[in-house]
Amino acid sequence: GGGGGTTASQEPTGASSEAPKASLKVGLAFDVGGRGDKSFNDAAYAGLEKAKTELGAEIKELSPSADGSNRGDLLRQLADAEYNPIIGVGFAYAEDIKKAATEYPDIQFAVVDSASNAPNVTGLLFAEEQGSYLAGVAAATKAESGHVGFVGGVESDLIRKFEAGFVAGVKSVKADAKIDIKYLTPDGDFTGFKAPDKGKVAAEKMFQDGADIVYHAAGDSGLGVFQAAAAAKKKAIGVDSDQRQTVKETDLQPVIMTSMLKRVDVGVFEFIKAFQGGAKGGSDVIYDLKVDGVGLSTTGGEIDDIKDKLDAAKKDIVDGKITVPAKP
Amino acid sequence: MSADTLATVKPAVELEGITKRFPGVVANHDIRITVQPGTVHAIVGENGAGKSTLMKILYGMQKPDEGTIKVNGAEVSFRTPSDAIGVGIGMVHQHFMLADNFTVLENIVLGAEPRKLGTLDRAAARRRITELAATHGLRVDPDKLVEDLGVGDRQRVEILKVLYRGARILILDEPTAVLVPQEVEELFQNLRELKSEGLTVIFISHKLDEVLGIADAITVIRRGTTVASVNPGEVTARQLAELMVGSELPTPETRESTVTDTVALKVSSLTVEADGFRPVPKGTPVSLYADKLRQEGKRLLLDDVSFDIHKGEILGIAGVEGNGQSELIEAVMGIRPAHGRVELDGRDMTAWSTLRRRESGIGYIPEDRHRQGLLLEASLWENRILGHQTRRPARSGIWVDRRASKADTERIVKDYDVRTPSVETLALALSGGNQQKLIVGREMSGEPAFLIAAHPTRGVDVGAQAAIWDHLRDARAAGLAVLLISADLDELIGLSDTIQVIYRGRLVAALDPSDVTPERLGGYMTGAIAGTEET
Amino acid sequence: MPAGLNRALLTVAGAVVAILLAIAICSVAIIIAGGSPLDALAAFFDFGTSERAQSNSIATFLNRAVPLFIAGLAVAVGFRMNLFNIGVEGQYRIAAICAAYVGSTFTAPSWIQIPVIIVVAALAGGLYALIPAVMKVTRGVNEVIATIMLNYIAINLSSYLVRGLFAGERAKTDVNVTTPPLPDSAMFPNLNAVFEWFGLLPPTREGGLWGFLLVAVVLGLGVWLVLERTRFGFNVKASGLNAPAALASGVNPKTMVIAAMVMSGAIAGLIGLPEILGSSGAYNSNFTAGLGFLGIAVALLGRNKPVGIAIAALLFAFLDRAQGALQFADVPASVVTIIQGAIVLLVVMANEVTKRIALRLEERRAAQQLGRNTPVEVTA
Amino acid sequence: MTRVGKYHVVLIGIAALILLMSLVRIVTGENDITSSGTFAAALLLAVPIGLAGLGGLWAERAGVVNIGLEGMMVLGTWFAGWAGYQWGPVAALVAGLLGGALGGLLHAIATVSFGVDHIISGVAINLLGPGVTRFLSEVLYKEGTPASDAGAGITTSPALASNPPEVSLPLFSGGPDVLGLLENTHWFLLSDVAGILRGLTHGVNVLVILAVLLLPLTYFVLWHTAFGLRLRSAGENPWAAESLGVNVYLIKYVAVIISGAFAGLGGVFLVFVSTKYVEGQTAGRGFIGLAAMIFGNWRPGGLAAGAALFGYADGLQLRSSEAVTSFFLFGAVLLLVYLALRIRRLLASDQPAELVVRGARQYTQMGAAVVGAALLFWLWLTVDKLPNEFVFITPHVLTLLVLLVASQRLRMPKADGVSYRRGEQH
Ligand SMILES: Nc1ncnc2c1ncn2[C@@H]1O[C@H](COP(=O)(O)OP(=O)(O)OP(=O)(O)O)[C@@H](O)[C@H]1O
Ligand SMILES: Nc1ncnc2c1ncn2[C@@H]1O[C@H](COP(=O)(O)OP(=O)(O)OP(=O)(O)O)[C@@H](O)[C@H]1O
Ligand SMILES: [Mg+2]
Ligand SMILES: [Mg+2]
Repeated sequence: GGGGGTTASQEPTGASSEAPKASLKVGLAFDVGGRGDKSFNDAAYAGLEKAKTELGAEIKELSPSADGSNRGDLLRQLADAEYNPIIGVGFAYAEDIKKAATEYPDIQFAVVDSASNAPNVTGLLFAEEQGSYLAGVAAATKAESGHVGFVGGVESDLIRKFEAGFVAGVKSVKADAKIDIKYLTPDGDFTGFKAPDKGKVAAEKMFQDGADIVYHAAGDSGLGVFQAAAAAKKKAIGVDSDQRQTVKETDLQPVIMTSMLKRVDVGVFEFIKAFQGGAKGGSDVIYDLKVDGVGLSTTGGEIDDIKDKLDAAKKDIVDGKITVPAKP
Repeated sequence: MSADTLATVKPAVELEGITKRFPGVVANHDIRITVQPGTVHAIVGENGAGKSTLMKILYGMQKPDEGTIKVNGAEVSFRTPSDAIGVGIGMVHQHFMLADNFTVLENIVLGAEPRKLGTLDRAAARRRITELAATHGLRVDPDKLVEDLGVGDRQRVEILKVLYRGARILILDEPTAVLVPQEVEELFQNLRELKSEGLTVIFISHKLDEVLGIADAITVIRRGTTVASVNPGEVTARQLAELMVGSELPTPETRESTVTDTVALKVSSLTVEADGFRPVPKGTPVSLYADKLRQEGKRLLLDDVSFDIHKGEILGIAGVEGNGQSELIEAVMGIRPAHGRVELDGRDMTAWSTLRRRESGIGYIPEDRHRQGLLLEASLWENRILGHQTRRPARSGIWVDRRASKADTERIVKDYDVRTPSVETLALALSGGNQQKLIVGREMSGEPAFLIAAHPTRGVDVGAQAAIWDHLRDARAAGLAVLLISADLDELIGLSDTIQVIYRGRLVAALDPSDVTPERLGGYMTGAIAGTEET
Repeated sequence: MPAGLNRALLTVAGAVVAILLAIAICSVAIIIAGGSPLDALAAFFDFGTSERAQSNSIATFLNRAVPLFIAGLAVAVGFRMNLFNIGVEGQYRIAAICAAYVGSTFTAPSWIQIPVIIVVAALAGGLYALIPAVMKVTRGVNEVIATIMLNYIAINLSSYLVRGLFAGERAKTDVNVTTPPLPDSAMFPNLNAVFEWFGLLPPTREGGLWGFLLVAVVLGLGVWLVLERTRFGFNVKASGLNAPAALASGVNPKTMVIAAMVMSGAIAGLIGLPEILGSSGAYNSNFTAGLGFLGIAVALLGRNKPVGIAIAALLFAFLDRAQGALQFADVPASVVTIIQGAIVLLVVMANEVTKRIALRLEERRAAQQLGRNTPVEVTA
Repeated sequence: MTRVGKYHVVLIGIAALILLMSLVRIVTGENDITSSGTFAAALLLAVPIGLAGLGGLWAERAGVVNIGLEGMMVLGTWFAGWAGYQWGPVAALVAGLLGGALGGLLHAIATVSFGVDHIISGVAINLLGPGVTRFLSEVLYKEGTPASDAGAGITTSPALASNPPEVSLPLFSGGPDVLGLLENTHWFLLSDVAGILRGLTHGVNVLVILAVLLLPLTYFVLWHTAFGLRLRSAGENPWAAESLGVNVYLIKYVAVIISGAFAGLGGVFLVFVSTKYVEGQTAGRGFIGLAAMIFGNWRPGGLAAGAALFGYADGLQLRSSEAVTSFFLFGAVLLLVYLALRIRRLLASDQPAELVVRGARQYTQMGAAVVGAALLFWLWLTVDKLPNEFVFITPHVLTLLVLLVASQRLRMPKADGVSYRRGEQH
């Protein structure tokens, strides 16, 4: 695996053999948008809920205010209410977790998408670039024109990771492929994740110019990308969850060739489970291809025919033959 | 529109025991007035006597607290002006009620629009207005924007508004305050015509001569209540004034000259273009430049205006409103950029800011006190500071000297008889006359070298008028130079040492006030008499 | 003066009724949502059970009020002159990033370092506000449009800067962008001692009670002095009440527009500092946005006067603090926003109503004092 | 007479602009400058802004400042999403309209009946809109609700039950698509005009047609009916209107409610495009709409121009970052045209030498124009890709530049923002 942390031990092993323990109180603070975003936050919640049913945890989840100014306070309120462990969802929690961790040294924290920065903090990192690499391989292989696109919601470093992996994946198949890249808003203006209309305009242009497949990492704006693909009778690649399943519009489902999965639910659940097993923080757990923390969805079976190629690429990455860049 | 048969027997309007209280003031108390149909009925009274309030009640704009109103013998109760309009009452307000950005036509038809297929039928409206204008001798261009009109035209639009709605009872609240004698005469001609058609007119004015000239009956209101009903044939203006205030009618006349040889203010070739200020090319004399502009067909608001005012002299500027007076005083104050040169006590102040001009001793009584003279929502002592921000007693260093300002405001309140509960009262709570006295007091403080007095007594009652005139005269005797602009020709003739007439932005005549009549002056002002007459 | 006292009492009564009404409206909403209004009410006053939690909650509450108060002041300065500075949002962002960066480039004793950072922030905010001001006085561009556009430009500019020119070091895996960290001497000492005076446990939250609170208080006093007691303040007031009269009195409207806008921008520049100098120590991805817009509400609720703004800021902060507590009580946290909106609207409505009631009362008094035929003048 | 003249000037201006765009397109090779895709995107992005602006226009023409457009728009999006997933687009339209109108009603109650400062009320509505909708989502869309099963989350509604119809101009932009063929030839001018026309007519949402029609309709109602005259009089001089028996309160209520409804309609449009409500999808468009209205001098035509400018620039930057750099060339050419006009005026003057206005100011202005043109030209030659942050702000910078260049003679309704009370004149 890439990076210097330990790698998650193994796949979740189904129902836990341990008896539910009432003493496990897990607190979780969402990123802006909060629970019910059908995406990142909900994935984290799925992991939490699994911990509730499978590990018998008592859970509490809080959403920050619209401007996110109270992230740190949510963590403290959870800590004061004696929740342990506490999980912050999203890289924006990095600093706040660090501070809370020093204030509450007896509590274990985890932060999604950011590295550990204190002895009692576990960083839950995802190798989005690796998953995106596979998406790139799939796109380049499937695109007959040798022309693909990427739509990013907000030009933050996190989303640029997706871009970097995707570009590398495409180039690995077709070095001369044409890749259109467009972001919707600058870093700091998060409306780019909530602008299906802009996503549609950007993707439309790519399809008009001849792109066959467009990959998006644009939150709700991805909906516009799917619409553009449907209108152009072309394909798109979803992100985070298996969007062919989560998107309810039947006319849009068929255009979603595959989705780049980011198993935040797995990360959250595994962390809680490890905590229960007595694990301590201070290091990062990297959810990469090796542990299937990222990957491609296969619903619809559209990439079944190139499975070999994808598996080969995956193997190369897992084996360290290919190092996927995390920055464009 | 046949005349109401009842109107010939029943009084057109009967007001019985009308009482109206405002917070802090009882504006009307037990007012009784009977207006006979087909007459001009004048109502006179001091500022703040309650005339406008009474008329607003009659027009449904305000509800009386007590009392009854009968129109043509039937008791009525108005909720809104449309109820009053419904029974044939129309009102021309003391302050114009016109939307500046609308055309004359739009202003007239508003609320009573002719429609065709759901749209505004402008053609029909235009026809109707032209017809009305022709029959009543009220010249207007229906498609002009009201903001481009002079006051006389606006007054006509207001009257047309009322006639357009077929009103049989007209209320005119101080319609002549802004008109020149010719225009007043024209208006009166119109009123007489209306009267002969059987219309009833209720007429309010502070100009008692006018009242005596037009009215068939007069009601005097003092401090909110009716004190007398008189027959114009049986009283003189003086007696009327005494009824109003219990004091003698003052006169602005002063003949002994205090004019000195020293020039206080020297204005040369002041020129203002209508469409924005562009600097004169270097080295070109302003007169030459003005010629060029005139040849290019540019409209000049001020056209090469030059004059001197000596210490101890009052220079009166006569002119129909809208002929460049506003531009002249604003140019002298430095509020409006202009070509030409202005000197004060020999110092060229053309490039000075308004502030510097004020600091060097220019006082300014603006023509519209609400627009340029007061902060209505601020206290009296804060209003005292206005225009004196950088001078004692208002300032000390970067701070406002509140104590000294209040003390000095007390002085003004006392010296100028400003009727107010305290200097902390908001300016808007004062009646117009008292507001004006405060402004005059403020502008006279700090011993100005030169004073611009635009309509210093407009809308002010006779008592206050006399006091303001006295103050002006005293200051003049002490060497103050005054530029006086007034629509009240008696005031102009009585106070001025010299009169200049302004017409279309040019000074067209210089007259000696001692041998000019208001009528002749009016002739120059309206352009009826041309040419320059030196004295 | 009994009339004045009456009016003051009425105003307070009106505000109380308005707040009660806002609470009632939200209670209905909460009941509809299946929650319990009483639990919600308890949540607002639930500052935690342990002493430590309480201190932290108090600090959180006051820390939130500080930037809101400064934002309110910034907006109010413009409003006093009828200038609508919607651009506070952009001004404080630009100011924050410039100040954070400049502060990180050198190390000096605190008494030099901190003032320099504050001055840089004020300068940057003022300069950014100068743009719409100059556009207004030279080209007549409406400041509302200009500042709306400049807000977007500010977001982009700061995003560009924090990634490029002003970027700081960060871990390879860290996707947070940030300016270089400020030296310790730039961190504003906290006010935790205050808690000890009251015999409370000092807050343990990072940053504690932000010392910038003191700067805000001084700023409030300063703004009050400038607006209420100086010639400049008089000119601002005059221009706001009656622009033509101010012009005729010798006030230069162009200078005033520029001065008021720049002053507003300079104050706005300080909005981001409590957070940066109090705890974050850099401008980074977590920078709190949106305070400029909240500042408009705070300023208006506080009637553009420093004392009123302080009360409004405290009220907003008090409500905001409860976001977490409400969720513990299973009440949707969005009721906070609803209460805030409802309070703004209802308090000003109540204000208008009480003003009218006061007038009517005076009217009645006037009627009682009515002499025979003389109108009665009563002190207003 | 004069009206016809003005109309011609506008037409000539548009023609000149298209010519210039065509030139720049040929020189830079950036086909997106006039492509149908860009204009379709421009339309898509301009419509919600235009509708919000139209809402602002109705309120402000009646004398009520409406800074609460954003909040009303948010209400529009939520209600459209909520009704739309259950009963389809028509219900979405009606519900969005009503949602916005509800915001308008609140604003009217506060400002008209209670005499509250218009800005305060608007700001409160901007707080309430997102607050109330978030609350409703938390209640109605939470897990386990039927909506949630249909695909709702707290930040999104389920998708519309069916999509609103889209239409094209038969023959030209639909069917054989004559305009499309013409556009793809990339001929000078001809293709540009074809592209523009195709963009504006191909696959257009019915709501776009409705929105565009609302502009002339607004103009007609406000300037050519009795009701419009009364409405505008409430914004110019409500006391005059009152004194003529006009029910100013009623007029203001109607105007502000319509204002809210239009802002809500803008929200409906956003929902139609996204096929669902997405929290935060208005993204400040209410404010941009307000800006467009001021930009347009409180007139429907000007407002449309403002919204179109913004939509075009936004569409262009979304489609092609490279095309944005061609604005440098565009600016340089415009400056050259300006210079040519100035020089011609100087030379053609037949006045005596000493009367020709030739101040230092003139020369500095012309000098600045030369420098500016050279700088822009140099930028165009050297910069091939702007940082994205500078691409994103294209519409905002362009709006500011146009405002700076166009001489501003804004005239807002005289009694706009004034708190009016019956019988109390000030
Ligand atoms: N809307 C109002 N609210 C409070 N006080 C008012 C109001 N209108 C008039 N007043 C007061 O009522 C009194 C009578 O005012 P009114 O306007 O009727 O006087 P007037 O006779 O018309 O005076 P003028 O000659 O100056 O026009 C004044 O003291 C005035 O201040
Ligand atoms: N709502 C009000 N509250 C308090 N005072 C008022 C109000 N409306 C009018 N007034 C006062 O009533 C007086 C009479 O008002 P009016 O409308 O007749 O005009 P005015 O400006 O006073 O004219 P004039 O100078 O002839 O008195 C004014 O002095 C004004 O200050
Ligand atoms: Mg009066
Ligand atoms: Mg009057």
